This record gives sequence, structure tokens and C-alpha cells, in this order.
Amino acid sequence: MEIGLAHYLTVAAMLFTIGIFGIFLNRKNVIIILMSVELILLAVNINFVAFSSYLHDMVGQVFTMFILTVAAGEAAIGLAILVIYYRNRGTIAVEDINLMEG
Amino acid sequence: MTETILPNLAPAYGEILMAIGAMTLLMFGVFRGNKSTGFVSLVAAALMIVTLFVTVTWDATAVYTFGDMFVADRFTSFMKVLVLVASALAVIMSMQYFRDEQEERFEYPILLLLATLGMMVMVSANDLMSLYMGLELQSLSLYVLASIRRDSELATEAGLKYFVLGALSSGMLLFGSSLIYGFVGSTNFTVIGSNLVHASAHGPDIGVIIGMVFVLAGLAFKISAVPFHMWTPDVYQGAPTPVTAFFAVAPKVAALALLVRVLYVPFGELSESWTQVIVFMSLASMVLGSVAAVVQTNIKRLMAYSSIGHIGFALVGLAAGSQEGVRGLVIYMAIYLVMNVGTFACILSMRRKDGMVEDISDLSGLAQTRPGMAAALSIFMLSLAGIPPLAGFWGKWYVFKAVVATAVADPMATNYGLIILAVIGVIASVVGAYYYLNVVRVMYFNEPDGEFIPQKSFNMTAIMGLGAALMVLFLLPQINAPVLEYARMAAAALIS
Amino acid sequence: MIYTLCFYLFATITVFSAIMVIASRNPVHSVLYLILAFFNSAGLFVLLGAEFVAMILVIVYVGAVAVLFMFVVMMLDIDYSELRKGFQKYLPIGGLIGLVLLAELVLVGMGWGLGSPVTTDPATATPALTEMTNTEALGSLIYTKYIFLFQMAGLILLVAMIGAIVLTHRKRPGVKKQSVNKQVMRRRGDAYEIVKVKPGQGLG
Amino acid sequence: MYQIIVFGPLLAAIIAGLFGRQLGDKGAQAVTCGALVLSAILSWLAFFQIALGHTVDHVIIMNWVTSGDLSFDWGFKVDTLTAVMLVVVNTVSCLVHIYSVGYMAHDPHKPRFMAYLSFFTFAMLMLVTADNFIQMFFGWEGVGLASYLLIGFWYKKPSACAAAIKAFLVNRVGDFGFALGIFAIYMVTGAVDFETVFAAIPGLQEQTIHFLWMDLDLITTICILLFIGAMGKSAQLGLHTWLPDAMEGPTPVSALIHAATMVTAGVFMVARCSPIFEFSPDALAFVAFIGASTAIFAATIGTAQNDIKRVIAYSTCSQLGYMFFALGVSAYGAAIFHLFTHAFFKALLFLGSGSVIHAMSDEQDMRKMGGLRKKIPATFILMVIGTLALTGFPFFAGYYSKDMIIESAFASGSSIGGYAFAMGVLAALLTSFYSWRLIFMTFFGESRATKSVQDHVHESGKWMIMPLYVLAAGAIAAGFMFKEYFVGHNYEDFWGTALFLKDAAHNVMEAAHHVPGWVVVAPFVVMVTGFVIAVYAYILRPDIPTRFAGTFTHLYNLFYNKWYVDEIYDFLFVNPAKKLGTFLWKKGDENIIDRYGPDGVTASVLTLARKFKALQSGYVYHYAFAMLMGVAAFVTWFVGGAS
Amino acid sequence: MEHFPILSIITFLPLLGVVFVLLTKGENADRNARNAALWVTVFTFLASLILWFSFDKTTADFQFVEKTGWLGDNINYHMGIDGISILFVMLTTFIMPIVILTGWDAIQSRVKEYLIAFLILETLMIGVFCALDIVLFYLFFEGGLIPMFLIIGVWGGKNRVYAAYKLFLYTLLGSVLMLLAMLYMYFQAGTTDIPTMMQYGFDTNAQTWLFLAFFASFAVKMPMWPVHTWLPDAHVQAPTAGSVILAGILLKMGGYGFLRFSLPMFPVASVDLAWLIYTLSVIAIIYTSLVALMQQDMKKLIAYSSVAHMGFVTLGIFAFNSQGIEGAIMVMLAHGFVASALFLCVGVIYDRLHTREIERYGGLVNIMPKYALTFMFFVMASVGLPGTGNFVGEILVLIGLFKVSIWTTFFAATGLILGAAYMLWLYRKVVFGELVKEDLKAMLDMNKREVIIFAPLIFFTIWMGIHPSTFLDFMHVSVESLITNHQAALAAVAETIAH
Repeated sequence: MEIGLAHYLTVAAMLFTIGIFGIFLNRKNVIIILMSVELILLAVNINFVAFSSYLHDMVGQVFTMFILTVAAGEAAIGLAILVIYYRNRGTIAVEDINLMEG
Repeated sequence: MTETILPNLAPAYGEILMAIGAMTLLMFGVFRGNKSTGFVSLVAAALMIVTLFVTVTWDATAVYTFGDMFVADRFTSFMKVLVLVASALAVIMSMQYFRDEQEERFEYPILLLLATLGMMVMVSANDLMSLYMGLELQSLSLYVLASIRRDSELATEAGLKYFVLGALSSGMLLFGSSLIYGFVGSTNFTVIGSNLVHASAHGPDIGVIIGMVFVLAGLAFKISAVPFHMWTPDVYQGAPTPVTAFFAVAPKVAALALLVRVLYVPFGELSESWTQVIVFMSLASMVLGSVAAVVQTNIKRLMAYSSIGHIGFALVGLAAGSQEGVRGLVIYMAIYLVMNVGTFACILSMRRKDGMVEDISDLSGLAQTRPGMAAALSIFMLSLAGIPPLAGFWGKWYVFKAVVATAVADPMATNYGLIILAVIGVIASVVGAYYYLNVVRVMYFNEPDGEFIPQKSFNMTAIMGLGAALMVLFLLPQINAPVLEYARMAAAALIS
Repeated sequence: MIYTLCFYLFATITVFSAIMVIASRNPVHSVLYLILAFFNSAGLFVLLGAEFVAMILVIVYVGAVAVLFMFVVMMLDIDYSELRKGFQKYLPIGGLIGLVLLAELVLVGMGWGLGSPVTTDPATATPALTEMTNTEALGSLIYTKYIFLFQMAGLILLVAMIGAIVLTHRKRPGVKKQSVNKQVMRRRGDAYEIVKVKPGQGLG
Repeated sequence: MYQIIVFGPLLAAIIAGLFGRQLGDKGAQAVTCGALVLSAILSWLAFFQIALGHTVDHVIIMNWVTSGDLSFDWGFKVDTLTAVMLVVVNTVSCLVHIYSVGYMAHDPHKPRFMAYLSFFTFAMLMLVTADNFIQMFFGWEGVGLASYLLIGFWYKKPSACAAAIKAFLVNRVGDFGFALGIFAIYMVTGAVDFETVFAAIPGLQEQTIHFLWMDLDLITTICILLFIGAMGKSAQLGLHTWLPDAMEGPTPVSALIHAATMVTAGVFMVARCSPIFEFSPDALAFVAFIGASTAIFAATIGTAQNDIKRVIAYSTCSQLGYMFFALGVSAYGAAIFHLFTHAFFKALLFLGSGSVIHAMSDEQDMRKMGGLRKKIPATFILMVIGTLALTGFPFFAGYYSKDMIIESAFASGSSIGGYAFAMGVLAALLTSFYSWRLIFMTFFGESRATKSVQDHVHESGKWMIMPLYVLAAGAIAAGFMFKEYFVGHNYEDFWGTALFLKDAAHNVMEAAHHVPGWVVVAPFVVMVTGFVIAVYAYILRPDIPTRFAGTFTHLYNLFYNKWYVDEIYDFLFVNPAKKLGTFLWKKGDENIIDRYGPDGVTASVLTLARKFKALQSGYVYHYAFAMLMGVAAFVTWFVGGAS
Repeated sequence: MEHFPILSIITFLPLLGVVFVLLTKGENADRNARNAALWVTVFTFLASLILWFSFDKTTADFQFVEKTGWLGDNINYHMGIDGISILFVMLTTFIMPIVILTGWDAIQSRVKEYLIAFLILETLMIGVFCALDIVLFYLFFEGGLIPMFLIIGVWGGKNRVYAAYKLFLYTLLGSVLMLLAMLYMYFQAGTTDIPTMMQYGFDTNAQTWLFLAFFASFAVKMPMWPVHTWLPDAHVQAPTAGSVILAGILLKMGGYGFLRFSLPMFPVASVDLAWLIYTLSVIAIIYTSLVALMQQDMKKLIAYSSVAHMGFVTLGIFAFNSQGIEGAIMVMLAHGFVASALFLCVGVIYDRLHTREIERYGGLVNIMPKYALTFMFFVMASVGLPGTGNFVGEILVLIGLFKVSIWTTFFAATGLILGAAYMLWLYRKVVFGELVKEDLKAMLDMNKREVIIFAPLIFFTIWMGIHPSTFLDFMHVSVESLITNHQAALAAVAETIAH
């Protein structure tokens, strides 16, 4: 079977779903959540590049570049918040993040 | 394909000014340290005001620049004015708080500036890419702002929650963007719009619709519409109060402006589809915002639910799917801005020995100890509840007017969905009135307990007084006419 | 054929490592799997003809982000002995919804090009490799047409920087630092004290 | 002149009522009595001018209400009927005012009492002078108010307050019917003034009105509704229960309101509406039936009562029954004539009993009296005169009027007339019995009072006795003096247009002069019989009544307890109303409307709010899950919708 | 505006009083504030007398009209009065000084706020009756809730919070539905001008819904059964002056609304749904009368009686004939005086003993003769004794209604009996009887201020009863034109159906 766009999109969709799974099935570790976010962004990137390739259009790749840049910044901020949170609470277990509710 | 000439910078003078200003202030701050915070704050606020004037002077028909990724028209200028006013007031209102808490950081106003810049880019975005960049600039700044009191457990928790869910929402938004890009072949709003018009002969592609849904979900998160609202109460409660005050208005205005543009410019052709989503979100937000707030005791959480509910009301205007509806939404946001800023000014002005006032019960007997502030806060509360003749009522009036007009415009095919929306909406506003009244009740009906530290900030008093006066006097044509006229022009810029 | 093989190889490994990222007991493993996923997606990118993006992915992600993750994981010293609890609790319903979503997304993906003809008029068409390399093409776009976004990206990184510093940078009270001023201003009297000791009593 | 007659008492009432304290007791008494004397004199003048001068006066003071095609005025319509009523009302009222000066001498609230009396007189005068139904209703309710105030005059007595309220409420029931009657009249005639209405009625025969799920004859319906009003005011069977209780008021009040004037308002009203009633034989039959039944019913109760005033009250009730069945057989003249004479002798009896009560230190129970004839001879004589008039002793006032009624009933020839005749004769027997029983128990035999009371017994003062003489004169002379005018040969000249007969050729009163001899004699015979029984039972064999009561326990109890009407009403209306009220309040308002309405909604909103609160668990993964759910739902919605 | 804007001046004059009250300072601040408020309300009343005397009774047109652009979109600031609304305006301005006097001694805490609340309320109430634009109307109509909420909540009794909320949310819920209907009408008619809308002729099918939406608001405000339960609570908890305003004026807004909106704008639906109104009103009259019979709290009893009286108002309005409508207006006016006075009567003794429980009183006539007389007068007026305004109103309502529905009249008239029952029972328990309770013995009779409060009320109640033409003359032409238009609209609809 010829590898077409749909294959790439399927891979991306799977990554995307896995990423979302990682966010809400995870109970223990916030870092995994951050990694799940990276997976989601990866899925998006695959989508963009695939579309870019099949559309013969550079815009998708340009977008991917910026997504990568932003993702790096996002990761930095996320980890920074995680660190200060850990400093305050001594844990990063997801289940402990519920001082506020209701 | 390469542009050798400089792009037209004129529409973006405001943004450029903000960016340069922010970087200059950053340098200044770095050299002077945290003791310069007061000065930096003032300059930041002034910068925003200056930008505001730069923006206002931009009063032309739509101009596109930066490869059509950036647009400036009357809609953007109106929304930017709102954003800038909200941000500037947020900066001013924060000063006293951080001074009192001895947490002054010069980065705070700068981050606020950068967030505002992000919002301005969002408002002016005409491309999925500029949308994303603006959104992220804003979001990243907000994540930091939420947890800027890094020693506070609540603030860091708020920041973490906000970040995680925000990242998820960005992911969704991006995923949607990718689908749209793939199925339409462009990321430019205008191009998408015209492509969809051409494609409309055989119906829109499902991929586009799904992509749009994802983008909608991402934006709905930013305006905290149900079911993407769940971060709001926790973040509002956990974040430092002035940050909450900022969160409650400016980002919402910007995201809503963006939402409106996304729905009307690229996806105007799909209005039948997105109306369903908007109607649902609007209904759910109104109901949840009104009902869930009833049992809240923390005033910041209360305001969070209140903001959810208000977004629901604003979306009613969007659901109307008409120029009048957008106008209603714009007016609604303008009024919402004043009500919220005023409310937070009141909250921020109240300090006890053991810290800020957070519990509604702490307001007991405020009417006797500080009648002026109680009166102002009551006016804001009743206005939020939408009781005439206060301004909040007018906001609701214009959105409901639009939706009723759409619902019954065609006598043959009355749109029952919209009628139900309108009926449930007004009933939700009654439920909502319950908890706003609760605040009034605590202030007026209860006896005072505990002392407030006298507030001497002139700024706060001025904001409260002016805000309350605006709420009451909105019904004067001298005050409402310009707002209505500008709102009309803004809406007309999007939909003719 | 090789193309197909490569695709399946990269795709399988990517998906597998993605699953392992969220399923690993040890976060360190997760990070490693993440890196693996990145590498393989870079392979996919290459297959798609986007060499520069693939490079960036490896360099930026693996080189910076993933390492950052690793750094934090190590630094926070998390007790990962019982990380799996509760995973199963929401798995059925969550899995169901996730699978439905996945199915729908795949379905949507399949529909590409079937419905409406995708625009044949790309905004910035990909130049033939003979004409310009992928890197060149990107470069010529980013600094011209997309200069605005480029500047925005700069600002975003600035925010990230400010944010990271604001949040995490702090003066540690216990850390000894050299203070030239203090050294210069040191006087003899600061260093010692003359004490008269009575016999048999010590310094009490 | 009529303005002075009518508004004089009102003015006096206002002055005495509002400025009583400044005027002092004497001043208040002077003002009210003066006004009433003036009114009385003017009334007699009016009587001569109108009734004997055969004219009709119509004075309009001002417009009262105009709304759409409805319009009515404040005005006086003075014809013979009104003139007779003016005389009756003002004469008796004037005498009662004077009597009250003496009777209430020891009461601390004299000005208030006088004011009430004058106010009552005003209201009564408005009633009788009305030229339209609404003004009549004004007077109608006005006298009700006065009655209420006067019955409850001794407000410290709970029984007085209860009686006052009862009187007002029972009257309201009647007014309810009266008002509906007026509405019906307006609906069909478009007017409420007598002239227009009466002119329009003949044209409405055979018309029907749909009510109570059936088509009723229009005029009959109107008449019966009006008559319900009369029943309430005149204490006819069914709505009579308030009258005996009303004796809680001071005795002058009983004499004025509950004997001579107010209670006869119903009679007056039916007579006034004779142009309507005449067109409905069914309604007339109903009136006659109720009247006759009341006559006998009240008389039976009267035989078993021990309270001196209650006996007279039931007697009044019974006599009113006479008047009504006279009306029912179209003997309007006879009815009004009896009203006229009854006013004198019944007022006399009441005031006389007041004198007795006064003498007995406010004791009303006849079982504690006895042998008073020697101690208060004047009162005794006067009471006997009243009794003779009441029982219809020949040539006393009652003789002419009551016999005329009985004869008219017979002469009418109808079956209901026959019933009325029979009841009338039987009631005459009982009347004679209980009247003499009263006299004997009070004035004969040994005194059964306590020593201290006995020592106190004294004849009343001149303020009290003088009016009695005047009334006694009336009780003796009113009959033969006015007989010819009211029911005799001058009938048509005298009444003019005031009373209407549909079929003037068949004047029942004309026929009454030609009834068989035994009919004429029958009332007299039964009267004597009653007297003899009374003498036997209360003078000769005083143990008889007790034995009788012992033998016929049930009958005695039935009479003694007033046929249990009060109890039945309590059971049927009062208690259910209270229970229903409580039920609607506690169950309806609180348990249903509030519980499922505002409180219920609030509670469910709160429940919902708590559920929302619970959803907001604080866990990030829940929040993320909600977002996923949202997106998945939207996506499914569209994918499903598209495919 | 070509002429002198008298209506606006009357409407907003009380706001000037707010300024005065705010300006009072120093140790005599409370007293000065009271005086300022009193004088402003008196002055407002005097100003409204100008309307009274220069009103042209021969035309059904709106008079003293002011119209100026306001919100754009064809929404104008449009004020004016006709023969119906002038009476309510006068009622409001007349009651207000009495209201201010009522709290003179009783309210000692937060006096300024108290007065400000009432003055603002006055502006809003007058505005309701003057507004000729539905948006303007709605503003005034709803705005009144805020001061009322505060009045009950701040100066009310023990359970004031519940009562204040109930009042606020209940009425608000009704009104928001009306708001939607207004928006629909605005969309249909393209204007919010009331006189235009009265002639507009809304779509017959939509009328039912519009009518029901307006009904939701007015029925709650009236209040009609079964949405009446907020009223007893509100009355019981409100301070005396609040009860007076509530009974005297606020309840009238519902009736006024029916006259101004429901009848002229939805003629078909009004007729179609008259059965509903009849049923609810009759139930209200009998039901609430029976409930009133069992009340232990004076104010609650009178509140329930108000519900019953308002039943007469709705019946009269929906009789669709001049007697019914004029009677309904008369009942409203008379009830405005009498119910206010009854609440004042309760207030008089409440001020002295601080309880409203009927059982706690008894025998007051012995020491408070003036009070007893006054109370008696108003009890009798409330019962509908001829010679009082209530009688004229009720008799007109019933006489008009009888032409339309005999059954309804029959049941409604039973209210006259029941009404007498509970009022007389109340009076007997409170005023009559032996004075045995020790704490009652020290009570003083009415003072001069209280006499001044009651005197005009008594005077006007009698005046209305004896010479109602003074008031009826104002409304004749307007009511006639209302009915004529109503009938014309019905005929037009019948015409279209026939074709």
C-alpha cells in the first residue's frame, strides 16, 4: 500500500490521543503531563509537515518552526513553575494539586 | 516571493511601541532592581495609555500588513482600547498590593506589558500563525503572572493548573489549525474565508469543521466557556488578587475578539455549524456560571464563576450571528470591563490586619464602616447581576435584543434553539442575581465585625468612583452614545 | 518500498515510544522514550521532505528541551515507586472516549482531498529541491514574509526567559559569596577579641 | 327639608363622636337628641305633606358615580312609603335617644353611644330615602355598621364582640345576595335608579338568565337575590341567627335597631321593589313561604327562652315573618302597616324590658325575676300595653295590622297563602303564650332575685319613662288611627305610586275585608287560648313548665337551643372555613406553593450548585477530562451529523 | 421639548432630595436629613398638583409629553401621562410624604441611607407611571427592586433576608420574561414607543406568548395567586414605611401594566386568556381570604387581604368594560390609601410594643381611643363599606364583571363576606376586649405626627367614596378610548379570520 497523507495523519492522530491520555490518565507525576504536552505538539507538527508536503506549500513548515520555538519556551516556563511548586510543596504528584476546589 | 521592501508598519505602531517600551523598561529594571518597580509600573501604564492613543488614531478601514497576517480596522482598535484600558488599570491597581505584600518585582509590570502586547497581536491576528504567536505570548506571560508570588502555595498551584490546561488547550488549537491548514490549504483568515465560499457549493469539508471545532475549543479555554472553564475558579482564587483582576478582563476581551474574528472572517461560511457550538457553550456557561457561584464563599472564586457566566451572556450575542449580535457582544465586553475592574478595585482596597479580604463574610457591615465603598461595590454587583438601570443591564439588553431579532426574524422558521437560549439566559441571570445580592446583603444587612485598614490610595478610590458613576450614568446618551456608535462601527468592520 | 518500510518503522517506534512516555513507571525512562519519539518523528519529517525541521527537532528538542526535562526530573528527585496507581480507574471511560476521538480523527484524515478540491494555489509553494534546498527556502521566508512572527517568537522566548528567572532565581541565604567590599573594609578589631580568662573558669 | 332630616343626625353623630370629650356628656346628648327631635318633627311634616298630601318628592344632591353607561346619584326619593319610614325611624329614634340619656346614665362612654345612635339614624334614613339601589345599599351597609358598633358597644364583653361580628357577617351574606341582585338588575336594565328600573321590568318578562347550570327566570332570579338581602337584614329563617345574639347590645339599641327600624329594612326593600316582585309569582311565593316559616319558627323558640330580651328578639323575628308573608301575598299595605305598628309596640316592649333590666341591676334572666309589678308599676302597665298590642288584643295597634295580614293570607286564595294563614294563626297562639309568659314570669309570683338586687329595684327616671308613654300611646292608637290609610279605603290615595300591584283589581287587602267570619275570629281565639295557657302554666300551676320540659325533652331542647341552627352553621360553614383556611395556609401556601415554588426552586438550584461544586474537584486530570469530553462531544456531533 | 418638562422634574425631583440628604452633616444630621426628605417629597407633591389642575380631561391623548432621543435605535426618552397614569402619579407623590413621616421616630439607625432609598424609590415609581417607552418603563419598573430590597433587608424584621430575596428574585424572574417579550415586540414594531405599540397590532399567534410573558411579570407584581407568597413575607419583614410603599404603590404597578400593555397591545390574547385571569383571581380572592382568616400576624393578615383585593383589580381589568376597568383603577387607588393606612395602623402599635402578633394585643380601645377610631375606619374601608373608595371600586368591578361572567362575580363577591370576617376578627382581637396585658397599659395614644399622617388618608378615602367623580372624571376618556381600541383590534382580527 502506498504511503499517503492519511498515514501520517493517522500517526499524528494517535500521538495526539496518546498525549491527551497522558494528561488525564496520569495520576502521579506532573512531569509526565508536560511530556504529554510535548507529544501533542509533536502530533501537530507531524500534521503540519505532512500537509505542507502534500500541499506543496512551505507555510506548514514555517508554522512548525514557530511551534517548535514556542514549545521550547513553553517547556521552560512549565518546568520553572513545576520547580517552584515543588519547592513549596515538596511533591509534584498530580493528586496533591488540589488545595483549591469547589 | 521575497519581499524586499519594508512592510507597512503603520497599523502596528502600537505594538511596536509596546515591544520597544517593554524591552527598554526591562533594561531599566534590571539595572535598578526591584526598588524601581513603582516607577516601572507607572511608565508601563503610561506606555499603555500612549499606545491606546496611537491605536485610537488609527481610524481607517481594514488595512492588512506583514503578509496579511496582521489586520487593523475599527474592530481591532475598539477591542485594543478595551484591552489597553483593562491592562493599564490592572497595572495601577497592582502597585499598592505588591508594596503592601513587600513582593515588589519590576518584572511584573513588564510581563503585564508583554501579555498585553500578545493580546494586541491576538486582536489583530489575521492568520492562524499570528493568532498562535499572539496567544502564546499572552499565555506564557499569564502563566508566569499567575504564580508570580512564588512562595505562595496557592499561587504556584494556580500557575501549574493554568499552565497544564493552557498547554493542552494550545495543543488542541494547534491541532485544529493543522487540520484547517491541511483541508483548506492556507492559514490566512481571508484566504480561508474565500476558499470556503468557493467550496460551499458542495458543502464544507468535515475536516474543516473538525478543525474549526478544535480551534474553538482552544479559544473557549481562553475565555473560559463551559466545558473549558474548569481552570478558572482555581486560578482566580490562587493567583494574587491584582493578577486575578487582570485575568478577569483583558485576556478575555482579547480572546473573545479573536474568537469573533475567527468565526466571522474565515468561518463565516460555516456559521450554521459554529452557531450550534456557540449556543451550547453559551447556554452551559450561563447556567453553570450562575448556579455554581451560589455556594461560593470566596469572593475571587465568586468572580471566577461570575466571569464564566458573563462570557455565556456575551456569547449570546455571538450566537445571534448578526452584526447586531457582535455589536451587543462588543458593548457587553466594554461594560464588563468597567464592572470587573471596579469590583476588583473594591476588593483590592480592603485589607485587614491578617491580609487581603477573600471571604465574602469578611465584608460584613461594610456599609456602616465604609459606606462609600459599600455603595460602589453594590453598584458593581447589581450591575453584574444586570439589574436596570445599571450598565450591566444594557449589556444584556443588547445581546438579547440581537438574539431575539435573529430568532424571530423569519416568521416562517422561528429558531427555537435561540429562543430557548434567550429564555434560559434570562432565567440564569435571575439565578445569578442571587449571589450578587448575597454580597450586597453581607455588606448592608449584617453588622460589622473586624477592622479594615484604612485605604488611602487615591488611584483606587478614583477607579471605584469613576467605575460606579459610569455604571449608573451609562443610561445618559452622552455616555452611552459614543460606546454604541463605536461598537456599531466595530461590528460593521467585521460583518457588513 | 523502502519508503514504506521506513515510514512504518518510524511510525511504529514513534507511537510505541509515545505510549511508553506516559506508561513508564520511571520518569527518567519517560524522558528517554520521549527522545526516542522525537528522533523517529524526525525520521518521518525527512520522509516528508522537511529536512530542516527534522534537524531542528533533533537539535532543539533532543538537545535542549528533552535534556531540560531530564535535568528537572533528576533535580526533583521524585519518588517513583508507586506511580501506576489510579491509572486503571479512569481507563475504561477515558479510553473509550479517546478511541472514539481517535477513530473520528482518522476518519477525518481519510477524507482529505475527497470532498472539496484542496486549493491548488499554495501561498508559498515549495520550491523544487533543484532550485533551492529546504533550509534555504525556509530561511528566505522566515526573515522576509514572516519577519513579524519571527519577532514575536523572539518576544516569546524573552518572556520564557524572564519567566524562568522570575520564578526560579533566588538569593540563597546559606550560600557563601565573595564580597570585595567587605574584604577591603575589614579591620583588625573585627577579627578578634581579647578576653581575660580567670584561672579555673574557662571561657564560659 | 330632607337634607336636614337626613344629614342632621349625621352632623350630630360627627360632632358627638369626634368632639365628645370637649362637649362633655351633656353636650353630646343635647346635640344628638336635638338633631333627632328636629328630624322627627320634620319627618311628621313630610309625612303630612307627602303621604296625606299625595305628592312625591325627588331631590338630587349630586352625582355619585358615572362610569360608562352606569350612572347614579345621591338623591332623595320621598313618596308615601318613604314618608312612613321617615316617621317610624325618626320617631322611634328620637324617643330612643331620649330614653338613652336615662338608660346610659352610668356609662362612661355616653358621647360615643349617642354618636353611634345618630349615625345609625342617618344610615337608616339614607336607606329609606334612596332613589337608587346603590344608595339604598349604602344605607343598608351603613345600618349594618351601626348595628355592629352598637352591638359591640360594650367591647369588654367577649360575647358582645362575638355577637357584633356575627351580626355583621350574617348581614354580609344577605348583602351578597342583594348586591348580586343589583348587578343583575343593572345588567338587564342598564340602570340602578328605581324609576328606570321599574319602568324596564315589565319588558323583561319571560326572559331567562343562565346561572347555576340552568336557565332561570330572570325576574324571579333578581327578586330572590334581592330577597336574600332582605332575609339577612330582617333576620328571616336561615339568616336569623344574629338577631338574638344582637341582644348583647344596650337595650335602647335593641329597641331602635333590632325591633323598630333596621330589621324592617328588608320589608321596606321588598315593598319598595314591589314593581319587580309583582312580576314574579314564584318569588312572591318564596317570600311568603320564608315569612310564614319564620313566623312559626321564631315563635317556637320564643316559648322556651329565659332571657327577657331574647324572648322579645324572637318575637321580633316572628313578627317580621308576618310582614314578609304579607308581602308574599301582595298585601304590601298590610305589611307596611304592621311594620308601622310593630315599631311602636315592639320598641315599647324593648324599652320596657330595658326598664326592667335597669331596675333589676342589669339582670336579664327571667328566672331570676318575678313579682315586679308592685315595685315598678309604671313599667308593668306599659309592658302590658305592649303585650296587648303585640298579641293583637282588639283595638290595640297589633290587632289591626296582624289580623289584616292573616286575613290577607287567607284571602289570597293560593296554596302558599293557605300555608301562611295556618302558620300565622299558629304563631299568633304562640305569640300570645310567650308574651304573657314573659309578663307573668317577670311581674307576677314571688321574686326569685337575690336580696341585694331586690333592695335595689326602683322605677326608672323620667328620661326613661317619658318616651315609653309616647310609645304606649302609639301602641294603642297607631292601629285605628291609620288603618284606613294603610290598608283600608284610602289605600290607593294614600300609597299612590309607592306600592305597585300588577293586578290592581285583585287587591288582596280589599279581599281581606270579605273573608269568612271564622277567619276573622281565629286570631282572637288563639290569642285568648295562648293567654289562658300562659295563665295556667305560669300563675296557677308553676310546676307545669318544668314537667313539660321533662316530658318532651327533645322538643324542649330543640326550642331551647334554637333548633340548633347556630351549631349547624358552625358545623357547615364556620369550622370548615377555619379548617380550610389553616389547610390552605399551611398546606397550600407553605407546603405546596412555597415548597415547590420559590423555596423548591432555590433548593434545587442549591443542590445543582453543590453538584457543580463537586464536579470542580480541584484535580487537573478531571479538568482535562472535561475539556476532552467537550471536544469529543463536539467532534462526534459534527462527524455524526455529517455522516 | 417645546414646553416645560414638568414630568421629568417631578420624576427626578426626589433625586435632588438625595443630594440634600447626602449633604447633611454634624450632630443634627439625621434630623436635618429627615426634614430635607420630607420637604422634597412635599414639594414633589405640590409640583404634581400642577398636573392635576392643568390636566385636560377631555382627551385620551397623552399629555405633558416629553420626547427626546436617547439610545438611538428608535429608543427615546418619552414621558407622558393620560387619564389613567396621572392618578397613579398623584397617588405616589401623595403617599411619599406620609411614608417619610412614618419612619420619623421608628428608624434611628442609618437614617440617611433609609431616606435615600425611599427618595430613589419615589423617582423610580413615578417614572414607571410616566414612561411612554417600554425600555424606559422597564428601567423604572425593575430599578425599584433595588431600594426595596435594601429597605426590607436593612431595616426589616428577623426574617428579613429571606423576605428580601424572595421579593427580589421572584419579581425579577417575572420581569426578565417580560423583557424578552419586549425585545420581540421591539423587533416586530421597530420601536419601543408605547403609544405606537398600542396601535401596532401584534401578530395574533405571538400575542399569546407575549401576553403570558407580560403576565409573568405583572402577575407576580400584583400579586396574583399562586405567585403571591412573596408578599406576606415581604410585608411582614419590611419596616412600616416599606409596607406602605409596597401596598400603596408597588402592587399597583402590576395592574397598571395590565392596563397599559396587556389590554391594548395583546387584545386577542387578553380575551382568549381572560378565563385564566378569572380563575386565578377568583381563587386568589377566596383562597387568600380563607388564609387571612387564620393568620396570627397582623401584617400577614393585611398582606393576604391585599392579594384578595388585587384579585378584584384583575377581574375588573379583564371585564373589558368601562365599569370594570374604572372600578379596577378605583380599587387600586382606594387600596393605595386604605392598605397603606392599615399598615400604618399596625406600625403605630408596632412602634410601641415591637410585636405584630395579634395575640399579644387586646383592649387597646381603652387607652387608645383615637387609634381605635382610626383603625376602625380603615377596617371598614377595607371591608368595602359604602362611603369609602373601596366600595365604589369594588361595586364597579363587580357590576362590570357581572355583565361578562355571572359565575365569576358570584365567587368574587364571596370575598366581600370573607373579607369582613378576617378584618373584623383582627380588629376585635387587637382593639376590643378587656385590657389585661400589663405591657399594653403603658401605651400612648397616637401623637400629633401620627394624626397628621392619618388625617389626609381618611379624608381622601371618604372623598373617593362619596364623590368619586373627582377621580373617575380623569379616567373616563382614557378608559373609553382603551376599550374602543381594544374592540376595534378584536374586530380587525375577526375580520381577517373571516376572510
